[in-house]
Amino acid sequence: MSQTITQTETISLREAINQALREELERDDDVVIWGEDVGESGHVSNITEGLYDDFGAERVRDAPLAENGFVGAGVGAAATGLRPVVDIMYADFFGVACEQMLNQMTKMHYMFGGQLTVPLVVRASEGAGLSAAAQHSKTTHTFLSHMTGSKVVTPGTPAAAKGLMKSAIRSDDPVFFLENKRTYTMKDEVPTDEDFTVPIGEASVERAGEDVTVVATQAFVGDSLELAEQLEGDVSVEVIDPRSLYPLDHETIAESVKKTGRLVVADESPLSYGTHAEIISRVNETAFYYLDKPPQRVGWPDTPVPSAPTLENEVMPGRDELQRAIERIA
Amino acid sequence: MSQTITQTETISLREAINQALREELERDDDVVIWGEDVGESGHVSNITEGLYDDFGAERVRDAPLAENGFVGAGVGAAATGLRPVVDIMYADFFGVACEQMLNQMTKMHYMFGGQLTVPLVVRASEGAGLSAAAQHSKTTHTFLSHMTGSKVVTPGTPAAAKGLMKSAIRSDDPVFFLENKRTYTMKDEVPTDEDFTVPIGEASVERAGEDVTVVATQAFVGDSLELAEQLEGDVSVEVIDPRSLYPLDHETIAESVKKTGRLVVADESPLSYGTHAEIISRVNETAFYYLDKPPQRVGWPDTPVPSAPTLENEVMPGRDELQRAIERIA
Amino acid sequence: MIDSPLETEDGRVAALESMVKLRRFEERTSNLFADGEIPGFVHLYIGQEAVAVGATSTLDSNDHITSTHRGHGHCVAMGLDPSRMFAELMAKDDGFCRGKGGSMHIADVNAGMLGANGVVGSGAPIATGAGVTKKLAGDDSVALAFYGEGAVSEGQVHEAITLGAAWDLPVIYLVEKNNYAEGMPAERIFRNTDFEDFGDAYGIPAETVDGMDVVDVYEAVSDAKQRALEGEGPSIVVAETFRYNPHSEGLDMPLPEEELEYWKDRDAIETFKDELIEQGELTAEQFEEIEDRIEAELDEAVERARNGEPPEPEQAYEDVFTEPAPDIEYHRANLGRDQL
Amino acid sequence: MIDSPLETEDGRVAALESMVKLRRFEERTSNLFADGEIPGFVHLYIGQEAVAVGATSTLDSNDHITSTHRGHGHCVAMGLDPSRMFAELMAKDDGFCRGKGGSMHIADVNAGMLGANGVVGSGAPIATGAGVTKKLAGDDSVALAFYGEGAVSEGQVHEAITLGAAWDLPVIYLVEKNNYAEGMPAERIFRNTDFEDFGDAYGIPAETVDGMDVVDVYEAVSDAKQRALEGEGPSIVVAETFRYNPHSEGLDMPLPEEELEYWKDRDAIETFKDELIEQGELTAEQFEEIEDRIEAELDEAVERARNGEPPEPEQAYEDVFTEPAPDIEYHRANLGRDQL
Ligand SMILES: Cc1ncc(C[n+]2csc(CCOP(=O)(O)OP(=O)(O)O)c2C)c(N)n1
Ligand SMILES: Cc1ncc(C[n+]2csc(CCOP(=O)(O)OP(=O)(O)O)c2C)c(N)n1
Ligand SMILES: [Mg+2]
Ligand SMILES: [Mg+2]
Repeated sequence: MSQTITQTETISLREAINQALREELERDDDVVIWGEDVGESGHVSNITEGLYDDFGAERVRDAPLAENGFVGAGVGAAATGLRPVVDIMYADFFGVACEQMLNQMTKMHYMFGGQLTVPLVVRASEGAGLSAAAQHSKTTHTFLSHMTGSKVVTPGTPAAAKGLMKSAIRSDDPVFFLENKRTYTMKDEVPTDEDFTVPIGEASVERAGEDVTVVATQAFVGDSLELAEQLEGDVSVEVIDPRSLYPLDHETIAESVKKTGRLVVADESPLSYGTHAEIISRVNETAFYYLDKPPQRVGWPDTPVPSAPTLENEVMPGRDELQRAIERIA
Repeated sequence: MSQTITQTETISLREAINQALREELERDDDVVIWGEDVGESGHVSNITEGLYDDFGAERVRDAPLAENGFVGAGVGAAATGLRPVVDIMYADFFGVACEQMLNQMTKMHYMFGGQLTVPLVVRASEGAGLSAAAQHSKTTHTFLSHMTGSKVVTPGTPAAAKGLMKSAIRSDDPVFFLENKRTYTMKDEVPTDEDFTVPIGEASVERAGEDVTVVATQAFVGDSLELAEQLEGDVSVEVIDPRSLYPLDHETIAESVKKTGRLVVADESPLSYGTHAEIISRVNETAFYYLDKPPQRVGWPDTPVPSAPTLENEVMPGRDELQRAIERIA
Repeated sequence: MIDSPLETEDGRVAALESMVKLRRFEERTSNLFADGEIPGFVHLYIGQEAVAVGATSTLDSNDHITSTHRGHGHCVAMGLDPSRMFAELMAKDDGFCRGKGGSMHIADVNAGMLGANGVVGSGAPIATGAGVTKKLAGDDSVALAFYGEGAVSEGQVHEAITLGAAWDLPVIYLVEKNNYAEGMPAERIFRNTDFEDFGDAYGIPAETVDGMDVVDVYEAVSDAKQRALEGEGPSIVVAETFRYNPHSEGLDMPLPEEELEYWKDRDAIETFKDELIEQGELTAEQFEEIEDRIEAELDEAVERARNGEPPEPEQAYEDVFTEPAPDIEYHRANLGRDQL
Repeated sequence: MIDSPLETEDGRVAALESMVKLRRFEERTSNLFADGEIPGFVHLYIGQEAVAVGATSTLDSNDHITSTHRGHGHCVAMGLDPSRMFAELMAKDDGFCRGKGGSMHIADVNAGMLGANGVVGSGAPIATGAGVTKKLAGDDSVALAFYGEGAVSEGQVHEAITLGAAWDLPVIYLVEKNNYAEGMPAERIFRNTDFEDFGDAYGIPAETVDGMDVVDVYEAVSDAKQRALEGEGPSIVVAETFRYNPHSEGLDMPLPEEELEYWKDRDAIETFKDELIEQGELTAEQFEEIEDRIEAELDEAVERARNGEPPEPEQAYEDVFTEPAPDIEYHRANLGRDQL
């Protein structure tokens, strides 16, 4: 983190997002939240806990099951002056809200020649690991990053989550905010200063190293840091969390690869046409002659997500695959 | 093309698809077609011309404007014995049909442990060049190739279009069939044999060369072939049409790069997180030590598609960009 | 599907038995979940038994249903083997989906059960498509889509019914109105909760029935099926019911105590049992025998499932396609590779 | 938006004038398209003028509309500068979207016009969201969504109305029922084409009006607006009308001649003009003057647009974000690079 941090507290990523929402609701009356069960009855992932009680039904609003409708309403509200944060619960439901994301939210500013802005944040939780099967476990951040016309953030730490959510809400551009389910309980130091934000579009070198660059997203950030500690002595691993996938700060990544000559990209997306490939291509374009070994991808091997733990564990990429990938080129 | 071709005729890509549909409707009573205006009143791109008259309203069916509904109906019909070809007109409307593609069509066979098959083809036309702006000009094949659970084909020639459509309809797996608008009028030799098919998952070396491998999709296939002719003498260009993006025949591509040491990928998708990146990553994995120069990407530079010709021409990737990319590394 | 229709004494007793089985199945599921024997998200059907049983009692072996995230009841009512259902819930290889689906995706294609579905509303278009197959086959069968009242606002459900109506398909759209979508009462997310009013809009018959009364449900769905088979197209049936458990197991979203009491007083099983006893179609002893039989059957089913093996990890790579999947094998090999 | 409401003589004449302007605008558009001066897909509004003019005559400067692929009429009726509209159609930098939108995306945010929309149905959720802003602001304004009857089957429209109704929003959902969606007559794709029947289902008022009668449209929309401002939530208005041109210019999908004749006999402009003359609110000479003024204004508008410059190619990279877009510049530089 590049900022000078004065005071911090240790909270979970879930709490970090909740805090960010609360602070922004307080700071700016135009900030509103809606989605299914975000309000009175309580969010299924507790992200909006307490907000309904403190800000009321007009600002923290329960929505009918009508995702394209209420994401579209987010677009219309943003275009006319509000700053909505819309919750589509599981990222897999991207399917039912896709049109308003693909053709409206991310295109309006451009299609209308810059006449209006769409300061809308769409949130969802991503990822496998809960035996929730193919329709409640996907990652969608590669889709969203390929969409054109929006920013896409995927925090790997509580501090990044808080700082990026605040930046996302303050951004005049549409932002997709993707939270990995397995990171919700991750605890770490988070600045308490209400002015703390993390700029969208800056990668963070979470750990310096000399031998291998690991670009890791979401839960892989924690995994990589642990693994790096464990491998210390054998391999010196540099860990980079891009934090935002669009814009993608490839300079920081290229800088690192120029030093290490070796790249592993660890991200939970399906491997084919996944986030990994973009990062590898940027490095091919910016640091090709520095690459000593073939870049390695750690991700989901293109199956839908199965429910049984034996199956899910088999296909879910994790520390073992990451370690093998590092050792393969170290 | 690896098949021995006895007789051919010269037809357009549009006619090739129409022929394939007709032949399969004739061959198999389970084949049905539906979509908006595919029937009585005539398809906006003339793809289904004459089929309603010859096969009737039950097999060539006009649908209400309800894309998720009728793609989902395709899933249900396929799961119970039909082989539907569903037309969503412009690929941009993927947005309104996304849920049934993302979570049903491509997942059912897996989620149900292989109990049933979903022999469904979803067709759409892709691409810019008609001043039709951001909502009628997108490519979606990268999204679809990343989805897991379906095959994705993107023919670059009339022969491939016909042969792949027939294979798609006969496939027991769901297939997305993406036609580039600018290729509809492309004319070329197409085998007349009704048994002619093109296997899904085999790339085609459309032109042999020694110096640079160009992997080109859709309209870029024709562009690349023309350009290769023009550069002959200076640079010897090998042109490969992957034809299917999923499965992706990276062996044929790697084979070629091992010979040339140089790779250009030309595809109309937005560059970030696009099809190019996957092809480059596969080559990194399979032929890294053969690459003499950084692989080059030719694609859409991440803007939405603007309508004015001056703007669209500026951002639309074409022969100039391709030529520059080839010359950069040749 | 039970063998004889609800017009006969046998049919009625069979329906009662089926309802009891649904509930006992779910009680076991609840315990297994609490004990950590079932992973994933689990939504129980307890309270709504009359809907699944009444509706599926109208069906024949060539009919099809689509279901929801709350699908166990529909499965048991369609006659699916409870042991293979428990096996699926418990992530075993003997499960209907061989462990790939879990609670939200149990399917048994041979029984006409086209799957539970984790995306609210997505079953309705699929049932509609099954209706096209049936119409073209002309085989006198119907498709029935179950969905909750929360799904009424989903665009897909609207599209599916529009399609079914425009194409005159033999489909029944069955709304299980338990008045809550997760924690949200229907009144908070709908201005009008008389969902049968959509019938006029779509130009198809719609009827609201007492979803705690298995005969009432049966009759309305029978009528709808009759119309469908006569080529009159689809119908909507709204069944008013209630769920007794939280939205999903383990979730802390309690239902209002008073409302719960109101519905429990009208419990479908208790009411129907009392009615059958009163009418002399069943004795208390016979009912006990039925219960004992079901308990034994289900205990054995749990045991069998519990003793089953989980799927082999490698099976995760199968069934993505009907053919070998080269890209999957490619990535798998890369991930597993120790050296370049 | 015209200045004085249709209850006054001035208002009625202004409405007639506005309708004439819509038609003359589109006639020019048709010619310009035929002459190759307009690229892209172009859907004309000719025939439907009474709907746009009647509806927008109820609106004030803080109200908003969303429009469709067939949006020129809504734009002119909202008072958008025809010259900048032609400029957008002719791909000039002076166009409302500076050439980025074209026919299907003309917008003028200052005039409350939130854009034509190329995806059928997508405007309805957006208008609904504008309704949330209005409700929170409490500024006595409304949002109005125009859409064709073909859009009634789109899931999004259903979702938008459900939302507007549940949240009590000041929104008007206006169906322009011209009876065709591209080549498909409404009867082929809907079982019931009385779309006002959806009002009951959503629990909101719905009314069908003669879309060839500008006063009829005006009154129904006025009533709907009144209700919205009184906090009673949204309404549906169905306006029965017809388009005289093919679905889009250049497309070979002719409408049935007889049907066309029927509607042309009831032409909104002719009828209203005759009525005003008959009632002594207008003379034939005055009408001619109006026409001449409009012709002159539009000729000048075309000329101005024609003489404008196209946008600079580099502008294509602007307006994706409100901030500099590093990835776009990165790819752009790579594509344009001659050497490594
Ligand atoms: C498209 C979609 N949106 C949201 C969810 C999350 N979710 C699962 S069940 C449910 C409530 C469904 O309510 P209802 O349809 O009434 O069924 P019930 O749970 O009452 O049986 C919600 C919001 C989902 N699975 N799919
Ligand atoms: C979601 C979507 N589906 C299909 C289309 C293609 N399309 C454009 S206009 C149109 C017909 C629309 O009919 P209607 O809503 O009645 O409007 P009208 O053209 O009659 O004004 C269709 C099918 C589209 N633009 N968007
Ligand atoms: Mg419910
Ligand atoms: Mg119409």
